[in-house]
Amino acid sequence: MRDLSTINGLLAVATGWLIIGGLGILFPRRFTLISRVLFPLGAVLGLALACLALTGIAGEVQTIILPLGLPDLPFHLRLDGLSGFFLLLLGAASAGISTYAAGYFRKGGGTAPGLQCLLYHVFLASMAFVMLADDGYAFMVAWETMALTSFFLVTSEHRHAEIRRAGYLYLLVAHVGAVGILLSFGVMAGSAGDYTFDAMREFFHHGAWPTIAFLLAVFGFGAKAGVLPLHIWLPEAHPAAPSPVSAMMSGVMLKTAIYGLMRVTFDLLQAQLWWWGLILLLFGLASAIFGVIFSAIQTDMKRLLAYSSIENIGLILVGFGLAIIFKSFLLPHLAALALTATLYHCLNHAFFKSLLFLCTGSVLHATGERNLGKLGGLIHRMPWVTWLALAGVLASAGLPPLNGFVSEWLLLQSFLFTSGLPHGYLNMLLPVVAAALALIAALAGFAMVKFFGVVFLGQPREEKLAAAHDAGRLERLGLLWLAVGCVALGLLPNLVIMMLDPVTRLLVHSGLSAAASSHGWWLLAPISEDRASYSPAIFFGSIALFMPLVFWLVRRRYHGRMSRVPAWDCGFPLQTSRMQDTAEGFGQPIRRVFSPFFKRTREHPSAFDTQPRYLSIVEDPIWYWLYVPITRIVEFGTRLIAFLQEGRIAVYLLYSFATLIILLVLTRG
Amino acid sequence: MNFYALFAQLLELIVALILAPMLTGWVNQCRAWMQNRSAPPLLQTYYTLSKLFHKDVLLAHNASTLFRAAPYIVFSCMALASAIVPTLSTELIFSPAADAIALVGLFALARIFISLAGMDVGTSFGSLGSRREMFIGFLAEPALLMVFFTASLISHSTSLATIVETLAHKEFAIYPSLAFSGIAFMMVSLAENARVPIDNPTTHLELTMIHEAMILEYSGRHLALIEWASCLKLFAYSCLGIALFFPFGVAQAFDPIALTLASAILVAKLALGGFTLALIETLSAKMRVFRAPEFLGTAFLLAVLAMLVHLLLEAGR
Amino acid sequence: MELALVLAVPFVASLLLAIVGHHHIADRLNIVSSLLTLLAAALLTIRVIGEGPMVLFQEQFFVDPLNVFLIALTALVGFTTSVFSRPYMRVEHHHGRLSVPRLRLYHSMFQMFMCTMLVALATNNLGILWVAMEAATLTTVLLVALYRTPASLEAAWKYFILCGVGIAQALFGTILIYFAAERVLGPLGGALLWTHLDVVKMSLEPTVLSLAFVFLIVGYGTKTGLVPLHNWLPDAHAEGPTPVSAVLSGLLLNVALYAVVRCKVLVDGALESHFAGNLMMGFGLLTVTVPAFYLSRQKDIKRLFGFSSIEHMGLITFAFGMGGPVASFAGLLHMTVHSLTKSAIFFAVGHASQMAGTQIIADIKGLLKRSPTIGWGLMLGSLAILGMPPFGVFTSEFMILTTAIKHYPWATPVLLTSLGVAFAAMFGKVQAMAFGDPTVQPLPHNPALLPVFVHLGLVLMLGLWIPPYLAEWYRQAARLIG
Amino acid sequence: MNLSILHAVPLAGQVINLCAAIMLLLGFAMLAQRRILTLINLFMMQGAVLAVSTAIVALTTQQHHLLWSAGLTLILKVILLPYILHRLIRRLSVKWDIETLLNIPTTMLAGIALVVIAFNVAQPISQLSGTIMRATIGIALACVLLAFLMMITRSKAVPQVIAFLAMENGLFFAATSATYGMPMVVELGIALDVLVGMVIFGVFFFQIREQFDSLDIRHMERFKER
Repeated sequence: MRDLSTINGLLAVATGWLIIGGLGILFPRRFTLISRVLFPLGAVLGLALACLALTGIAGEVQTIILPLGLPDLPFHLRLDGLSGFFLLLLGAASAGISTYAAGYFRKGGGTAPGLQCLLYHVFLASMAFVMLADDGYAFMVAWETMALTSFFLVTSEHRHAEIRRAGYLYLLVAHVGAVGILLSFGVMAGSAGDYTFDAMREFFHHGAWPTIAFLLAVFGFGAKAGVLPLHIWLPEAHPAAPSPVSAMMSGVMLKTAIYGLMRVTFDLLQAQLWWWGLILLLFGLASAIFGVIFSAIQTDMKRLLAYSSIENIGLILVGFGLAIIFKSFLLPHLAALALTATLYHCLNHAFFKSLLFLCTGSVLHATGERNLGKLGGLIHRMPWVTWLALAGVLASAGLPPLNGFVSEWLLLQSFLFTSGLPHGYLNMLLPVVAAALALIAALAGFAMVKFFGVVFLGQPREEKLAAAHDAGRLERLGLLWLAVGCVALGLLPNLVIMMLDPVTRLLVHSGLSAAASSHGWWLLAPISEDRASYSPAIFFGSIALFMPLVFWLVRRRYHGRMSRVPAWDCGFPLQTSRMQDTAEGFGQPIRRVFSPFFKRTREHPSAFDTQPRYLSIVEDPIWYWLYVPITRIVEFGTRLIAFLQEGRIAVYLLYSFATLIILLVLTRG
Repeated sequence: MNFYALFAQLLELIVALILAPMLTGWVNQCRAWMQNRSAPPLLQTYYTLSKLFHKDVLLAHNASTLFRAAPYIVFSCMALASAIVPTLSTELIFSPAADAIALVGLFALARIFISLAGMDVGTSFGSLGSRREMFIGFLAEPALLMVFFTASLISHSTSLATIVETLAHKEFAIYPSLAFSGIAFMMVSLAENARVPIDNPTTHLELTMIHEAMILEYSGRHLALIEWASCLKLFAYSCLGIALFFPFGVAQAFDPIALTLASAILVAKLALGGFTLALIETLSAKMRVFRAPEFLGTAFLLAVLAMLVHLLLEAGR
Repeated sequence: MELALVLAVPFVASLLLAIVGHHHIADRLNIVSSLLTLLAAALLTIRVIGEGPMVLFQEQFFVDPLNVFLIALTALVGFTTSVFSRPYMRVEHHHGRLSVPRLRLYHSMFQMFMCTMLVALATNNLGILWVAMEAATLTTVLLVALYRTPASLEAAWKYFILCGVGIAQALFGTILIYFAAERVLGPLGGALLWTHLDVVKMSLEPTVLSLAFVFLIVGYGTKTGLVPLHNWLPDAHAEGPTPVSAVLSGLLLNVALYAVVRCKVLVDGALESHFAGNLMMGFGLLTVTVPAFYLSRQKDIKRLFGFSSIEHMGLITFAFGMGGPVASFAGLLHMTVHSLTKSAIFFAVGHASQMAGTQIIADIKGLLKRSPTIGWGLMLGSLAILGMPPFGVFTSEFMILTTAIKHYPWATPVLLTSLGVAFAAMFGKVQAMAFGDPTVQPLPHNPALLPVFVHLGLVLMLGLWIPPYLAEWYRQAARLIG
Repeated sequence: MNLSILHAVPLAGQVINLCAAIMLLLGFAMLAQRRILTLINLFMMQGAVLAVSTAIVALTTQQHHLLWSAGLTLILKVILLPYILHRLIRRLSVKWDIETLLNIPTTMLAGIALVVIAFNVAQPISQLSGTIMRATIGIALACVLLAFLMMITRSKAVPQVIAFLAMENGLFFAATSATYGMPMVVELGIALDVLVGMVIFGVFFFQIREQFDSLDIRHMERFKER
């Protein structure tokens, strides 16, 4: 009798979410019940899920078969290290987000709170099932349920046309991606036609089939993750959704795509080719650069974060691709390093991006504004949100000693060991990629300074901002959980790496636990202390020591006198809030330096305009290069085919007649 | 050994804190000489700092806690940075705590806080300065990282101590890649330390200032800390340059004589470095802000080129 | 006995309604008789499951797992449609679009249509099958033309002519089968009885049967809506009363396809090649692809879903064309879920267009706001029909696609492209109707939304869990199809 | 058809072959005919030939239910339907079918091609035939296809319906002559359907005229995708 307690527990949590959702829809207008009981309960379940998953990562593989699904293909569920890790991510992030959501959803608004509750919890449960699924059908059902519920969550304010458009685009891309995934499963099941993952693992593929399966999976999961040419839905959908949902989508849902791709690449396909890794690497790099550049020029705070998500997914893919390259060149230890960086970054991104999205939610609630150009100075009104957001901003910008830095550090480390690869071009290429990563990290800092500075610092740009209020208690608790997560993940990297060890062992047959455990908890040295080491504890500790010391010394030696005066500003007397940099102004250097990336529409006033107007719209060129032509082609197809249905009965009869004659002649011949 | 490391570390930190303003003073002095001006005293920076520390702080009405905390954070970061860079010895307590990448991260942390502080009061110059600072930063940071990467590829390590040891104490070898990265490093340092041709630390001319625009609202002890942090930054960068490209003379093991010698050599190198900086500043003119990408892009390309050169020519070593 | 009830109840009800159809209880009578039919069908089903296939009434009728499943489905959808049509027709009457005599015609013809459907399903005689199909055409022509507007007349005329001509081809095919069978079975051997033909199908003349199948597939295929024989279908769906659209999509197309499948079994037996299957796959692929491109051009909501029905018929035809246990299972499942989903959609669409006072998509907005149940019914129904899990349509599409990947990989890109285009086109339109600020008005009578959600609930269940006895039943039927 | 086969066929068979030939001829005649009244008369003649041939088959093969069939055909297609059609024409006062969508010679050429195809298609079936005559099924098919062609080329409702009925004639001919007739139930059903269909057609004519002021089906091209 094998131990199935963990997976049963996980299943119970997922079912619990479904039940909570059901209760929500049973009492659609009972606001207090939903916000004070159901959502917090969901958060507790999330925590339970995280704890169970944590035990599941290192534990034995557990499988069960549910009596649901197709008659020949019941739902197979399986818990191993990989799914355990991503479930941990889901549980940990959702605990914070659900707590926040309990305080976030207000009366009124678009969709009834009960319905929100149902959709939200089904969304959570479907993500859990995605990670547990062990056959193609269960996976697809969970996957599409996830897409569907998140679509409805995105469109909960469906009265706005742009939100409808965003939802449409999102579901369409998700659906097209799902088709790719399904095809990939189909290729992997091959002639055996058995869609359990076990059968796919066993099935031997010939020739190009594994590559086709892999490429289809990249397409399918890439659409969900927002990889470069398929990213267009992401900056539309994330801003459209209510903030907890944006947080969930960006923090967790994008990771399900990474999970799926890892499952396919490392688990279901037996062998990997090195250039698969290169493909992922290049796509990831393109997404990261593109994402970060666009993130830096956005004027809508949620769009800014959405593009930043594209960037982070790109970074994750870069690490993933590197892991594939190392593994295919039989360098398992380096593969483990790259993969650890990747997984670590997944976890980090879940925390800091959820945190930031939730902060934008609070800002949105307090001010009703998403446009950066109408915010500012909120640090005085919303200190909690501001300081917690600062943690997220620093983590997102990849600054020590927070968590974002650790994973970027690991990633850069893994790039530094590429010179051992037996492939000339790769040797040359990979350091350049590392250089690009450095650029991306620096640009991310730029974008984050812009985000934080314009929203929270400076003077309020609108009158009404004076009425802004800080987040409520539950919201603060949710934010705090995520911020603490960012700090803890940053300060205790060795514990995280030890936790990731079973996962990398499962995927690339090597792990970093030996290196991580040999130096104690405070020093991170993945290869050896001589080669590279980083100790966030000392780092943070010394800054934390220096600061009060300096403060104390200055006070002690000199004085603490201070008086409030009007701002100096080089003596300029007529300061107004409109003289600060706007979001556009702050992004101007980026627009200028990276102008080939953008499609710009500009209108400059002439010298004689009595009412000068300035207009600058920056758009995604990929929309025009790729999607508009595709829609044109389809439109052309419909126009062509419409000629067939031309209304005349004689013509219709002629079709029947011709069909009959042709078939008769063919059959006879 | 631990005692030695602690001692060396403390010594290095104190030397940095004390010498940094003097380095700035030295640069200013040299520059004045070269420009045929009468030079300020070498210790002028100390006087300025002391005066600032004694003055009252005048805080804008809108300034927040972040604004007041930023000088301390920036100062701590720079102090830590100068403690990390192995100038006198490679046996330091902090050396395993942060490698080259973490050092870059540390600089970035300081930069972000100073930029945020610049935006905090909400004046036109403050946000202008922050924007430009971040702009210069995102161009300079990758170039700096690439410089480090070349060095780490040579020494198979990103740990600064190991890099310096490798470069200083192994048998003499000519690394052409280091020439490229040396130039790149110099360009990055000029940009990062708000020097001509990117910025001019002595000007308050509205349209051209970068660093000064950000700290326009600071006064009293806050300004003093920031100025001191700037000095520390210049000092740290200079030491970095010395450590990476002219590392000879760094003390390796516990040896008071070596340490003393190292200190002496360091002062000499710094003096030379400061003179060079003044020379460059005198010889070149300040660029328009949007020429900066070209300047720093060149630095970035040189750094990448250095890495490729290393991979091509020196791969066997 | 049960079968007699199944067939007699709608027939008698039809005659009765022809007499008392103007009375205000007519709509309830309609429901009651549909319910009785459903109950009888349920009894019949239970008996067939228990006792196996049976042959009745001098071998003219027979029931096996394949058709009893369709009989049960037909009776169910017939019942729910009658439930839906009560408030719908009351609103139509209220709006003055239908007079009392028209309502009488409607009720009577509705029951007659059900009767012809059930006869077509239950008969053992290919000739009677043809007669019943023709009778079904005639009744539905009257139903489509119910409003007597120019548009409805045009639609009905096209429907009549195209299906009449089509079905004439089917008769020729039937004659050819008879011609071939008579040589084996003799003039008195019941050469049109399917059970007899099934026994001797191996010795039927292959060339004749292959020609016969061409005629049959062109004939019954016209009624199924196979491209390029489909042109009547969108018009008829758009212009008839909505309950009629629901049964046309949900039942008539199925029954026509059932006829094709029955004939395919014979042809397969005789030919020992995949001729019939290939032909069906070809038609199926064409029928999946072409309507997908029409969808984006639609301005009329019912026409939109008419095209969607064509597409799904193509998919089912393709599935049966592939053959084999999984594909046939999937085809049957898809028939079920398509019937349930599409009729549910039409119920929702009916009320939606009544609320908006128009069938023009652009003028229907904000359903969710004004009437959440109708809005969600339409939304979820459309998502289900577009193959979103966890609804059952995805289940069958999954099985069809996986079989296609396994055996006919070249067909999968075509199928998937079409499904993708269809998704893009249809979902955009449905979303625009469900979401946004409302333009629609509340209805004067309470809509009957139970049918919508019962259907969608069943479809949802089939997506997550197919009850074992139902699965077994499908398997038996799939085995019959081969 | 070669002569030796003809000789082997008994008289009844020869008569049926003759009937078949006449059917085909009438089919062509209808295809070429512009006037509606003549069209109805031709249709009536075709019905009569069909009845005769059915009766002959019934007598020669001793299948008496075919006699019922023949009678039904006679009543329905020779008397009832032409009568209804005549009345309709008078009531609706449409006498001329001036335009065809395709000119007549072209239509004839197409018709000949169709006959070739029909014979070719029917050839394997004819070779199997154990009945008196072998060619009838091909001719029946040709009749069906010619009627089909006529439906396509006519732009008015009434000739279209006549063409439709002619197609039924061809089918009936195939059913009775080529296969000794279908079972009685089926034939009755078919006949009933034809009758009901005719009535509905009749109703439709009036409705269409009322709504469109014309029986020209080219008015009914509202539904299109262009």
